[in-house]
Amino acid sequence: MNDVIDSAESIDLAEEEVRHLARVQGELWTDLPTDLYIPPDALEVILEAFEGPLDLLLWLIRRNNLDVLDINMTALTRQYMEYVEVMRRKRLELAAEYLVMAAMLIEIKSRMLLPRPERQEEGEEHDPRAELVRRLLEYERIKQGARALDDLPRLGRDFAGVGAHIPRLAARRLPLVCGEDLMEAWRAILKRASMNRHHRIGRQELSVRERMSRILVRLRESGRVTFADLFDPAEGRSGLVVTFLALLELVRERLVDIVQNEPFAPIHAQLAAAEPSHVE
Amino acid sequence: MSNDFSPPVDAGDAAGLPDIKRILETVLLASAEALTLAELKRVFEVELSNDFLRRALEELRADWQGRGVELALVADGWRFQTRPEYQRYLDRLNPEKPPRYSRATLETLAVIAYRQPVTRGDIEEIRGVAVNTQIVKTLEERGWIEVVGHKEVPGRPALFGTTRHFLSDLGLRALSELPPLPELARDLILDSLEEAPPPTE
Amino acid sequence: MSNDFSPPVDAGDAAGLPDIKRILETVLLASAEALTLAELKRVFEVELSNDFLRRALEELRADWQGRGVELALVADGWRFQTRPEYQRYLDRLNPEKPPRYSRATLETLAVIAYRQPVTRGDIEEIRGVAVNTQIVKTLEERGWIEVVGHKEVPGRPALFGTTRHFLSDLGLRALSELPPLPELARDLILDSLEEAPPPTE
Repeated sequence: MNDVIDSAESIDLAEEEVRHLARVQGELWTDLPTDLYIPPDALEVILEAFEGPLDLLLWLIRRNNLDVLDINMTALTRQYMEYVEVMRRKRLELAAEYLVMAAMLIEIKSRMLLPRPERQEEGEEHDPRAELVRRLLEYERIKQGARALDDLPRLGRDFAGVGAHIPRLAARRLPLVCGEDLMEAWRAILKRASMNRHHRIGRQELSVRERMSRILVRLRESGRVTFADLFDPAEGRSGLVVTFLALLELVRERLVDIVQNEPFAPIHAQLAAAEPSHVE
Repeated sequence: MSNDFSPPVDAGDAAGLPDIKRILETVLLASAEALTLAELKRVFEVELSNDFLRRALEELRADWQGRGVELALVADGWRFQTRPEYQRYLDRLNPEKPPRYSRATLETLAVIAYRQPVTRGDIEEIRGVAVNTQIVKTLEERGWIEVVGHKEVPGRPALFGTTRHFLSDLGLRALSELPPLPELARDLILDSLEEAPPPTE
Repeated sequence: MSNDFSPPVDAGDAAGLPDIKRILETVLLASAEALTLAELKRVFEVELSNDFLRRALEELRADWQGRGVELALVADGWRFQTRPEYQRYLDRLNPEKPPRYSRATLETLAVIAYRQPVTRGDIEEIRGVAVNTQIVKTLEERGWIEVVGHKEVPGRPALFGTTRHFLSDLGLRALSELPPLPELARDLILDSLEEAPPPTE
């Protein structure tokens, strides 16, 4: 039995396969010989054309124009046994299923020869062939079902899926950060830092430090700015205080100079000049 | 209401049907897998109703009529796929042949598809031969069959069924869309073999 | 070119420009990789000139103007790709875990945020380790920090501060909206007790 995927094998009718394969063997058959003589070389090929005893039986029935519903058991059994005999002679590893089927056929045949016992189950007339016929018909239906499935358009064989490319660049995603991440990072730094250093950063101080950055940017862009211009009354009192504290801190850290050229002249803020002592 | 889509609540993201269709088109064209309605809903910031979305998809499907690519609804959801008539062009581009399945594989698949859930023993009974392990593995790897349970008999054998993916790969939405099995001389069998009627769907 | 493609013509494989465009569209949409002109030529039974093919591709590109997917000529050849504006919809469909910044990056950012304006030297002193140039560059490229001035000491080191963009990215109106930090001493006690309740202040 050829059970693995075989690209050369097709779902075609067994007969066609036999004929085709037999031609490959160099013999020009249009049908199997009625005397059931099988050239030894072709036997293996023929065996592989059948999927098992049911398949072989169906083929024999069709070939002999037997009525599947009124099988001539004598003819069928004789032919089947001849096949099995040849198979047994030539191929020792003949699948056990063929022998099981042989036994079944002989049993059916002998039961048909015997006079029927008076009391059958529930008085129904029982045809010993019934179970065989049921199995043959069920198998035939599945065979046709298999062919129908194979005929359906199949993804990868008869049609394809689509897949527009998703550009890598567009797919690049940036990490997300939230305030808690920063707090955690800061805590980690503090934990590593010396125990006796206390960093306490409150909301007030944060606004001051942020304002320090903004003032530096402004001074860099505009150069010298009048002190008053740094304050935006629209911000309200707390905003003004924050700006004032930021300026004080910037001066303390020597980042910004506050200059007044003469008394009562306008006060200006500007980026700190390099310390003369450091400019050699 | 035929065609009067009201604009979705608070545009924000998508101002109207044309935008929504274009977004659906983009997402579906970029997705290798079929997308369910629930997944497509997730794409939009605003909550769209299933009805509205379905209508937009149907319109989009109509927009693509007559192209080499079609919008299809399969078991796994909505997806764009090429039409079979264009396969020959794709084949020329990629001459590698997809695997063909042996009769044994296809018959095993057919038993599982049409008679599910079935055990290995059921498959062997119907086909009259032992089930090759490799075949089951092949079908599982393709994602077409899966173990759907265990039969409560000694040994608790696995029960196999087909997957949604199997239906989608065949362009189907449900098992009921499988080609029907032929009724082989059904009447005759019923008449003459009363104790063994053929299984009916 | 709207949508009026004529039906596919079998004869000669490709009867005219509309057919060829439709075939190109189908093949390109179905292909995971960009396709070169040579590969696209292989799709057609008849020999098409490079010029003709290029013209068809340019027309196809124009047809796709204004959609969420565009036909692009990249180094490897031609391919359909999504436009960046549609990335957010794709992202929502496929929510990946966003990448995270390293601890060193976050700490550097924290020092700049809480202690601005600071020099690199300040950051190193506070963190107790050297500042990686790449970290500063990353934060600058992100537009979160900027040089707000220079400290007038030898070497005139740059002073870093956070930007308005940083605030808006974090959803803050002002830096003072950052979570307030509890006192160090209290932190250490809490940490040693292994309780670490959220700091309240």
